[in-house]
Amino acid sequence: MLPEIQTHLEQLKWLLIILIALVCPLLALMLGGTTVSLASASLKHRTGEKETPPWIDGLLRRANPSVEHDTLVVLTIIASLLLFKIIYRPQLFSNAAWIVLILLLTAGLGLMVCCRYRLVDQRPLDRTALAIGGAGVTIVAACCLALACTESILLTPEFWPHLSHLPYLFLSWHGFTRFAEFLLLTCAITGNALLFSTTSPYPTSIPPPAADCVARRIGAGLSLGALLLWPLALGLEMALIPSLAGGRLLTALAVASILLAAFCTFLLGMTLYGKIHAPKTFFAMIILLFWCWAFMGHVARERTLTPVALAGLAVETPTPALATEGESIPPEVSPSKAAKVLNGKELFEQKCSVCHRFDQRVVGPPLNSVVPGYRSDPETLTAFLMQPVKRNPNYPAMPNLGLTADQAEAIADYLFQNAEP
Amino acid sequence: MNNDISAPQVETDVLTAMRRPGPAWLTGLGLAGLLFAGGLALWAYQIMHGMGVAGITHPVGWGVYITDFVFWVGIAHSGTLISAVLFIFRARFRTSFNRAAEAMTIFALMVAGLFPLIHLGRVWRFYYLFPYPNQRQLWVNFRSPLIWDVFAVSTYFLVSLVFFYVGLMPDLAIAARHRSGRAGKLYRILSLGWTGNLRQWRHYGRLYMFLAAFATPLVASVHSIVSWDFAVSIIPGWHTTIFAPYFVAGAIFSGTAMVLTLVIPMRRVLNLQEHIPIDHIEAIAKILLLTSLIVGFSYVIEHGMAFYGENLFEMEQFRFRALGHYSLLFWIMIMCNAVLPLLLFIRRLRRSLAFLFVLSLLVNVGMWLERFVIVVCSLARDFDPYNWGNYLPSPVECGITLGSFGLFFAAFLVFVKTLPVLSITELKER
Amino acid sequence: MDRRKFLQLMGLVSGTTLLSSCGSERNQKELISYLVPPEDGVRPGTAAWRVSTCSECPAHCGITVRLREGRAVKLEGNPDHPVSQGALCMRGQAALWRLYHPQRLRTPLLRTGNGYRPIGWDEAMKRIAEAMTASAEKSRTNMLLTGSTSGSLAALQERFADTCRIDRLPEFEFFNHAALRQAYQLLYGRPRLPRFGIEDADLLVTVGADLLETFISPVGYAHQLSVARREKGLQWSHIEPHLSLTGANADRRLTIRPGSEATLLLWLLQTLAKRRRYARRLPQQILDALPKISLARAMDNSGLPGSSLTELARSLEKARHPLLITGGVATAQLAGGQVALLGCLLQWVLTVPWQGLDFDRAENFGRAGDLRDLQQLNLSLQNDEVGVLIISRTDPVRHSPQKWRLDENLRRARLSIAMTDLHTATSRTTDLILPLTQNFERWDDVEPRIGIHSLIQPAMAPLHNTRSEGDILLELQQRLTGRSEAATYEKYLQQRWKKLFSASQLRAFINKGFVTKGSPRTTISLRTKPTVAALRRIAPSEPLPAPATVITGSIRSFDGRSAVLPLLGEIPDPLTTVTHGNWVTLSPRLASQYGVKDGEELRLTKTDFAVAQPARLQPGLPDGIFGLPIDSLTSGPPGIDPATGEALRVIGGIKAHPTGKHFALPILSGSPSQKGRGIIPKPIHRKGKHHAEHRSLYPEPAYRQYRWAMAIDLKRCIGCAACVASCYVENSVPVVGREEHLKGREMSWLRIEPFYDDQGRASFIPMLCQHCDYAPCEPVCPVYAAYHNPEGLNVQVYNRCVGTRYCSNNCPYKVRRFNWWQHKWAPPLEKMHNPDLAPRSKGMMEKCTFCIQRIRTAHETAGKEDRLIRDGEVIPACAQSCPTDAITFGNLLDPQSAVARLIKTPRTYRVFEGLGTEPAVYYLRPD
Amino acid sequence: MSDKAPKRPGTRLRKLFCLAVFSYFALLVLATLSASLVRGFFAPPTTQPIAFPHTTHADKLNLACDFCHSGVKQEASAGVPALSVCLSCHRAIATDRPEIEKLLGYERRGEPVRWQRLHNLPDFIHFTHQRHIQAEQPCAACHGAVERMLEVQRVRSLKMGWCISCHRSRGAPRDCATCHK
Repeated sequence: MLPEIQTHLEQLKWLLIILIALVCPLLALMLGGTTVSLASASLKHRTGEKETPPWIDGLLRRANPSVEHDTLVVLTIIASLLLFKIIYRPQLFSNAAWIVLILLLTAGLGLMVCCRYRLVDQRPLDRTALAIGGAGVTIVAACCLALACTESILLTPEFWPHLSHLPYLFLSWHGFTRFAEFLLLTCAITGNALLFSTTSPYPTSIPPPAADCVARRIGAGLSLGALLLWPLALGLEMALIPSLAGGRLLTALAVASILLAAFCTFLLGMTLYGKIHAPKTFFAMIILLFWCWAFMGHVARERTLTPVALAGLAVETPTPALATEGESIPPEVSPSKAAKVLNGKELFEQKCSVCHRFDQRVVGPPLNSVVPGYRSDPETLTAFLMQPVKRNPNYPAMPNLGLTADQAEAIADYLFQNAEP
Repeated sequence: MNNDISAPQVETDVLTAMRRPGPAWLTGLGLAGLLFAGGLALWAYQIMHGMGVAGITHPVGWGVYITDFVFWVGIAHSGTLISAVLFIFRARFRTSFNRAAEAMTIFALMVAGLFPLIHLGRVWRFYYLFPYPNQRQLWVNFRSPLIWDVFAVSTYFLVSLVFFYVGLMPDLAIAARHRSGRAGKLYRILSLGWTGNLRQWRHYGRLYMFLAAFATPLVASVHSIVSWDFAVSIIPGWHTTIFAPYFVAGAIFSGTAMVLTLVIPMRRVLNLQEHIPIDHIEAIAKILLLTSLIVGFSYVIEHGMAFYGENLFEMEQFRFRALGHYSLLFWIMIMCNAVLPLLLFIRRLRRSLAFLFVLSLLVNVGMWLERFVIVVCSLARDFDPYNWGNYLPSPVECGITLGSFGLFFAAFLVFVKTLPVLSITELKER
Repeated sequence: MDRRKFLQLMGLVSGTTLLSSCGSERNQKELISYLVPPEDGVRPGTAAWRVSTCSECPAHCGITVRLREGRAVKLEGNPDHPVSQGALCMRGQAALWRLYHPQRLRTPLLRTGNGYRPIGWDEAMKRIAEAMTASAEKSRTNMLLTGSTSGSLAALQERFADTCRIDRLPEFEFFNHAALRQAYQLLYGRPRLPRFGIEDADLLVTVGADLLETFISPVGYAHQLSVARREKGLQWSHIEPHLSLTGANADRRLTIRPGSEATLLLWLLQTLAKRRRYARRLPQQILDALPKISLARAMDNSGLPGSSLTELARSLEKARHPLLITGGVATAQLAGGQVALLGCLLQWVLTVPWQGLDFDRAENFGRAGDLRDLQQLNLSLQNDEVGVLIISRTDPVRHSPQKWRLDENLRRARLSIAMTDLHTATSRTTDLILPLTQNFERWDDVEPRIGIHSLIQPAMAPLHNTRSEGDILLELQQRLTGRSEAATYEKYLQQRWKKLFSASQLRAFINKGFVTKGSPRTTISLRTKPTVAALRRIAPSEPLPAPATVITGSIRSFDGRSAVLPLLGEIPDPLTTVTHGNWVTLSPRLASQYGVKDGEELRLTKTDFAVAQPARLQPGLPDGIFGLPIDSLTSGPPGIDPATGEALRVIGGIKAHPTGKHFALPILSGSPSQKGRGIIPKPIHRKGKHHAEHRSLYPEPAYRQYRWAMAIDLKRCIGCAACVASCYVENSVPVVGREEHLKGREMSWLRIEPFYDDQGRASFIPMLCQHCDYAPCEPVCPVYAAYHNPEGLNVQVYNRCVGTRYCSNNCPYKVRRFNWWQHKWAPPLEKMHNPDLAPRSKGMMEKCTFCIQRIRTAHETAGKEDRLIRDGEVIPACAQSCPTDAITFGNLLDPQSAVARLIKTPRTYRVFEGLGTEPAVYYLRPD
Repeated sequence: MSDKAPKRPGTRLRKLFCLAVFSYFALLVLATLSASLVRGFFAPPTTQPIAFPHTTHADKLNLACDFCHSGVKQEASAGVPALSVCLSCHRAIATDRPEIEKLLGYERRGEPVRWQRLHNLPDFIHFTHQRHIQAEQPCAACHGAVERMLEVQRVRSLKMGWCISCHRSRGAPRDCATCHK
């Protein structure tokens, strides 16, 4: 891990959150829009050119507002994935797996984009185009599921060492709930797009053309359904979230986003009844839901990936220094610290002075009475320091401080110097 | 067939059956509901205090609950038989019974589905029985017949539900036309926008034929699996290969008997005499006679094989059934299932409604006793004579059994008042 | 004073602290630290063992107590204890139920009207002291009546009696073998019961002595019998008027008419005396004094055919080490004295040459009295001569005839005191009750046989505010005489032990639990003059008129003292399989005469004796006999034999009539006969039709290191159900009570199934989970709760079980038990739970697991030393407690293991082998 | 929802619809809160009778785990140190601190310290530290970096799935009777 990344980790994490919060709505919009347009195109294809009902064309028109920003979306997605990989657990997945995931995602997006270009040109879609579009959508959805499961597996560090042996641990109910939440948000944002991107301003006294009416009804249905299901998904996520990740903050965020969804529904109700027309605020609300969703993921990760929880995981392959606050986690328990300065005095101060004094008894015996006994052969004192054995019954057993040979050597020399003969 | 009745006349007759419920219907529903509530209360009592309140004991680990389960799954088989198998055979008389039989199937399966939960010792761990992916990385034991039951009964329930609903759609549309206001709106929604144009009829025909073909093997498979609950064990009296056909025949037998029990009074109360002619009822009676002969033959086979094979355990088991502690129940079973139905050979009796109604009640009593005798006698006297013991059903068990009958009849009464009891469309075709 | 300080005083530093609370399993929420770290032993999670002695009956078998977290959880026999050699009977195993009994007396109780008021110890002591001093002035004598006492407590009682002017009455036990002791007194001048050398005998003839149930030391005899049968080829014939468990296990059982034992023994003595070899052993006067009796008279008197009599006499002559023991029912009747005398004379003729009798290691009934002493006490009570009467650890009211009305007379004493741990018939009538500390809460020592000192050591701190008898006596002595032997009973014990034992003996005494001190070898000699006088007094006796009733001792409650323990009520009586109730047995033919079936009440009456109990049909019981277990006697024995003081237990001329009342009798056996199914294949295996060689469709089970299996030798099994009690305590199996047994819902994981053939011969088979290779219960369990583990065990995972009960239905052996209820353990019984086992809630199936907790501990110790488990390292609770070593457990894959060798013997078979379940429990045919 | 101009009867329906949506959301908020409550997110952190800092003992003083938890190498339960083990040092060291006062108070009253148990397994489970130490499992594998924790907290789910995964990937026995009593 490059030292620079170590130091600015906090800022990098915030950058990642912002990127995710940005990318997800766009990705959702793309995914939702493509699906709707594919569906309507296939309906059109099915019912033959001539008597396609007008509302299908209306749908087609609405679902592809603008294609230019697709390339921008693809790039930001790749960037956020790379950043995610850098920040979190490079070793959790082998680099190869992560690159494959990125390639798959880009391939999926690419397929979707090229299919949308065909739709924009209003050229009738033949069967292969539909297949490409479908494939694209499924690949992207699969990658999103994989990402959701990654987000979930990140919250259970206890399974990391066993992932290579038992790959099925990667899938988890919590992962699926996160993916379901992403789909709900996609429906919400797509529904919103269909509902509000009308050619004619809404509401108007004159009834809008029939085509828009059907599209608007589908849009309203989609977003209303998504918003109503959203609290269920969050409740489920709170029930399924790994024990380490849960917490009051996370619950507060969940409740906040439920209230937000309630407010959105209220807004939607008002719009449907023609009381207000505020596409911008509605859209902002959906984006806010995305941010809440992404931020919950971040909070959960922060609560879980504390150095305390990450200790002692990879037993066989000692993990390279994990990228957390610059401290390296000791591979095994008996904490034999890197040998500090080979100075007997400092070692004595730091380790022995707690229980021993030279002149009087603290916990252990006074050193002046004990050390002279070893003057004849210093080796036994060093050996004793490394493996203390209880000799004198009326003193508590001396704990084994796990001293290395040279540490014991240094302390022994210091003792010989300072104890009276 | 009396085809002098005009089409609108059929509609009005069937739909008048669905008008505002009379006091008789209300008392019937109240009584059935009361029984069912009593059953639920007793079940809660049993969960609170433990399985000890039931009469089941050490050698006889299963008792009235499993008997009820097999009994209700048996009843459910008539629906599939009449609606699917007879549809494939183009039997004319099917239209008088198929709607009632399918409804009966669904309600019987709902009741049957409860009993595997009621007989569980720790019912609050019922989710261990379903193969959902869990953090314990444990699956269910797919070799256990109890797990096969879970799949078989739920599949059967879904297929019957779909079959019943598909059959119902055209009739709902007709009902929607005749009703106004809120009820009409509800029927219109339920009929999924059925307008009756040619294209819809084409789809409907094809779908109905497919469903009938798909449901037919269910008649044989579901109750064979239920019989394998006993056949895969090594208990004398259970471990016989005849069990699958024996139970399927028994199921159809008790199913058709229950159809008769329900249709005969319904015919008179809702005065649908012209639509359910005596000839059709006679046809059902012939099925009853056929299955009774098969069941009678199975009894003979069972006892014969035991004494022919000279297996010590089997011989004692069947001697005990005939002459032991439960011999009275055994002989009532023989009487009701094999001897009385022979009277159906007499044409006059086959056509007399009173006789058929009484006979159908007796047949169902006989079939309940048959399952009781199989389950309890085999467990009471099996291998080690030290463990021989007897079983006496406890009030809790009887209460829950009556509760199950309550649920079934309550559901059927509600069905009679809310949905057309006969298939109007098919009556018109006739 | 806790154990460590006590031992330090004794100069022996070993053992552990006695802290009671640490990490108790109940509330898992807390980790409770020690104050002082234990050196060894009582650490959370590991078991400690403490040697002690059982005092459920006067045999005093040696035991070791298993401690977990400072609680006694299991008793096991002390492996090298001279009395019991590592085994324990059913009552011994159930002794823990007495320690944790919910109705145990907790404080001293003073009678107020007909109720009791708890009072403090000082007030109780003050009252007793005042009463004793007051009664001295009013010329009333204070008396101390105790049960069989030995060792230091007997010595203290002696000192207490001398210093505090209190008469020490002869000890009262219902089974006091008075006739035998008087016979030995008469013949050899030694009023002691000798130790019978059964393990060296090659022929044993027992007349009425129920060796395996209640005669002197049942566990010891069972062990000696199995050793003699194994190594010396012992032939054993038992002579009795009725059917007892001892009779059922003898090689030959001769049923004689009740009351004809004297003539039979006389005839035997006379025929043997004809042979020169035996005549030499008897002086001529005795030979002449023998009354003459012809074979014909002996035959019609005893009801035995001539051939069996002559055959018995010839076998006695042929045997090199014959041994004849009389006692029990034979000597507890009107002619009991003669039977005892003739039996002992025959013993002298047959046994003395090869030292079959050992008077130096005699049983410790030295100070035992008999019912005549009790009658004397009753008389002195009636004419108000008694001041303070202390009754300790005995129940005279229950065991004295009704007509004496001992309970009313007790009230005439100035102050009657009962010292007991649980209410008895006597304690309900006394003025003051003092609760005694239990066996596992006090220091003491006992002397079961002369020279054998056996230690009683506390396993845990006393549960309630109780005191030991020694402390009570010392405090009384202190209050009365101002001076006491020692401040506390422990100090008294220390002084006495220091005097009695050398340092090394003392160390062995504390660690091994017993010490055998040598005692001078003495030879016994026949005193001819009193013998001749006694022989002359023998009048020819006629057998008792039929129908007669025989009052039998019960293996489940000894003389009724253990009936109060719920576990012993739960375990069925081996012969009748009746639990939780009383009954009278009669033969099926007699029952059809009276027209009674199981459970219908039968009233037996004779002059002033009347008993009404539900009838129980007993195949193998002779026709004219009613068998009455001791617990069924609601009103004490019918009378006493004035000559010997024994309670009459055989009464002739009984009138019986059914009363028409019906009792629901909880009988666990579905049928007494095997119905030809070859569960115990007697010589005629089922009709000879053998199954084809068994071929299985299933794959061969792949066991790698272990395949646990068990071999049960039905020749050795005597049906004493010690294994059943041991299994109950080890696995905390719940006791469910009478109503559940009536419904057939017993919970025992292991049961003894008695089967009778058409001649009424009984044979017993312990039936437990067979841990089959292709277990029928495993494929049918929907949730993998019944599961086959790689070591061949059929494991029952309790918290996975959903309770469909299909496994129990599909098991051909029906050994699986279902928890119908949430079984509640009345406090403090829940302390007895074995923490190595999960508590089972309602709705769970449970069964024998081959003591998987012991297998797991063995795996852990073997894992620590990185080796396989050695043969014999894992002993299930049932195998450990069996007095005759009938059950062997081990690893089938290790050819050297005991179980693998046993399985190769020709007698091996498996129950229901034809079903193809491949069980892991191999039985060895009894013939 | 017909989008025609709202008619009189529609308002009653609309009020009903709002009420339904409002109660639905309120219900779901409660459901989420109760789910978190059940999961113990709102449970107050367990307060130990004495605030024992592992950081100073295990980290600064570098004491090995089995110095206090002596049971871990020999038998099933690791156990907590006896009071005398603490007092062997703290009779002399840092006796002015309030926590040590509490410790000495316990010793004076002769009352054992009742530590709140965090790694709590159900009572039908048999877990031996000894076999896991013998299999060279570091303490941190199941308890996390305890020497870093001022206040000990549980960092592993201790659920069956996790134990099974570890046993599967390390080839340890997965026979039910290994863990189920």
